[in-house]
Amino acid sequence: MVTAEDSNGAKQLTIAVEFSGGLEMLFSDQRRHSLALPAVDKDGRASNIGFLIDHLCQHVMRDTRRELFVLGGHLRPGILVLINDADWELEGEEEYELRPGDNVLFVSTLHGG
Amino acid sequence: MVTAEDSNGAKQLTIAVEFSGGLEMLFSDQRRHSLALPAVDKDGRASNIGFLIDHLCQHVMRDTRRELFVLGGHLRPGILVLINDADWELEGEEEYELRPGDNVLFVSTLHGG
Amino acid sequence: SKPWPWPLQHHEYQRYGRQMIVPGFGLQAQLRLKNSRVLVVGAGGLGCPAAAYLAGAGVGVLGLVDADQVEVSNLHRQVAHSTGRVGMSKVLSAIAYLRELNPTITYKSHQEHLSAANAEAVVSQYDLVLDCTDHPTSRYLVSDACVLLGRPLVSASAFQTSGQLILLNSPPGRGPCYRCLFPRPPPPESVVGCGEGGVLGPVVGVMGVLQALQAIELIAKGGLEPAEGESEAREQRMLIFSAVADGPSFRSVRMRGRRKDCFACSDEAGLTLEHLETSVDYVQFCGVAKPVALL
Amino acid sequence: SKPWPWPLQHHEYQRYGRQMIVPGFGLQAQLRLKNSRVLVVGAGGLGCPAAAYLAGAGVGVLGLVDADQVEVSNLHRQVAHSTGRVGMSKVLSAIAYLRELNPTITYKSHQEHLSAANAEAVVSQYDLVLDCTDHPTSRYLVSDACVLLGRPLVSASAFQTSGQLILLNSPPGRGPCYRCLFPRPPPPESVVGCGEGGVLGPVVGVMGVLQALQAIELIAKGGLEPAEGESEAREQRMLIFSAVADGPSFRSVRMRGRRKDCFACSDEAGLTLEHLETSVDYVQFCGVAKPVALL
Ligand SMILES: [Zn+2]
Ligand SMILES: [Zn+2]
Repeated sequence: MVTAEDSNGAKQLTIAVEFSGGLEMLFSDQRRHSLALPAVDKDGRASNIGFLIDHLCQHVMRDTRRELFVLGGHLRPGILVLINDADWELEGEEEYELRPGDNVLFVSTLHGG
Repeated sequence: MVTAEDSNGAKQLTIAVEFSGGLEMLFSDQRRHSLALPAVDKDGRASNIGFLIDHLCQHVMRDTRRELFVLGGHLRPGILVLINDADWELEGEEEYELRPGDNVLFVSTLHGG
Repeated sequence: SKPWPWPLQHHEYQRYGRQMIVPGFGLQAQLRLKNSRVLVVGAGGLGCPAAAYLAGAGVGVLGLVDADQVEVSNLHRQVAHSTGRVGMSKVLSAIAYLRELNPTITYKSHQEHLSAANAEAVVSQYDLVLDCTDHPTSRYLVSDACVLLGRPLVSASAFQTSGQLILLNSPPGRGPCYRCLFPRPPPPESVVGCGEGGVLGPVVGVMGVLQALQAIELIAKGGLEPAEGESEAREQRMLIFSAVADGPSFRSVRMRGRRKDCFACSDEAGLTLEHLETSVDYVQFCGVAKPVALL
Repeated sequence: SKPWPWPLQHHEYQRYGRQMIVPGFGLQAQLRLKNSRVLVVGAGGLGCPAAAYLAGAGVGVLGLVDADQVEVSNLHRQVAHSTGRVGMSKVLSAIAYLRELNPTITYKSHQEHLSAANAEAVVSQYDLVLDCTDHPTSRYLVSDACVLLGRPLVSASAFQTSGQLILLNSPPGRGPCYRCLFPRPPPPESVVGCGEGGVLGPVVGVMGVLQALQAIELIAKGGLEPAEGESEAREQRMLIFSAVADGPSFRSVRMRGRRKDCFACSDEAGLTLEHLETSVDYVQFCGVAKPVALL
């Protein structure tokens, strides 16, 4: 549970982000990332999941195939988001405000059999 | 994480105790028990796992086959104790001092195949 | 001679004795299994182990649906088939294996793809369905058919080193359906099956065995019998599996319940059996991928 | 004609292609599997599914040890056997099934109980061992033999609705052995096998498939090759499985490492191959139960 400040003195929060079901290949084949995020966005609102998705696209994803993660400004269909092991639909989806120590898991739904 | 007092004003601590691998049948077929224990034993020492094992035998076990749980004053061979998902041998075994909210899992080692 | 006075035949006590003595199982669970009719949709990497353990446990009727033939490239994971049966219908190949394991139950073969046209005719013959298919189009179709016919659905999937398992529409009309969880299909470019993306045999194997376990437990505890009163759907959980470098990793996550405006299962749902048969185009709903499929 | 220029035969690319394309697997992992010799001790509820997925994945040599014959009461869970093979040696019955699944690898049958007298001769023919047995005496014996011969051991067990899985002696001489975790055997009165206490088929099935997965992953990542330098034992974890009423439950727990005074694997250990063969009485060590076995 970490809240810290970055070099400019802005408040940060540290969360764990995990990828599974094949999504890890968009993020340098790394399943687990520890991320320090600004605690508030540029408009001064608490950072939420929408902000995190944006941050992942801009600062973490190396793969150029962004459309496999976001489509039309939102997460693409077929990706589950689990906030501390609960479906994000139980937690407010993109509006959920991140707390230090949160675990956010992005899982591609699988169809193989 | 609960610390409370019983009706005599003695400090109590509440922990979760689980049984698995067949041991649950010694404890009314109930896998998960929430237990309120005295925070210190009768000699004023912090309650430890040894105390818990004693307490389970005296107050929780209904089955008369005590020898399937303790032998010669100690836990019988073939039972694993996991304190917050770690082998009790990593935590001090019987001497581990219980903290509120601890999870203690007793698992019978299995041999079937 | 006197009539046999016991509810199971002698050979059944012999065959199923080792599961009947498991605490909480017993004769009643065995009779429920015997009276159950279970449909396995897909006789591939999930369907093979799932069907093996369902047949072993003694369900009354076990049906398999699949239009494909056995290929050599299936055999690292599709363990009910055999090298000698390459080219044979997967359904018949699997049933050949299952009959050797347990010749005392009834098998039904459906050598066709489950489709909007035949879904009602096939699914209505069974009490419980396992989705062991490998494409979103069939996953939506199987779910819709189960919703419309009131059948619980044990759904699993696997890909590369990952797997997922969830119990849907259970009890029927109470638990969420596949569309409640995934109202919009994934873009076709993001859909890759085990044939193109690969899968480790025991990864899909574990998920198939867990499907059989979930089905057996649901049947054993009376989950197919009409519920008394308004039984609540249990907390909805999905099991997520990853075979990571340092060993197997399982995670049970909490999922949402039914969606009030679900196209398939909500009170205002537009979906009917007639509609399903005549006008739902699952291929169009899920789209068709451009040539290069990537994830 | 030119010599075949590829490291695997054409039919091997066909058969194993779907696992070779899994990211992180590839040709090197397939060649490692092909060069590996794996021993499955016990052709029962764990050994059947474990052997199926090992054979499917293409290990080079697959050995099975078991002295028992197939019985009808095995068939709800021992899915490599068949009703027509009741009475046949379990090892031969399982190999009959495995050969149909994958006739391109080498099978070795050992129709005998693993014993102190034959353990060295049998285990030394393999690189990796799976303990799929059903009694503490054999679990201590298999572990001791693996320690003395430097073989990693994938150990699993199941009973009623529970299962356990752990990787032992890996890398050899670094990870803990069975005696490190359980220096004293359970009192014989507390030991009940699946025959007497029962087990659900898919419960033991899941554990057997996970054993195959653990073995395949260890081989694929080069875990059988001599480690460079003093490679540390990874964090030791045991997977604990329960089939509880509301679905499958897995828990991964942290275990202790090697025991400094372990009778088998410590630097001062008294155990030698000669000692094992001539003077370790595993039955006496584990004791003999009084007639009523209870837990
Ligand atoms: Zn729905
Ligand atoms: Zn040791």
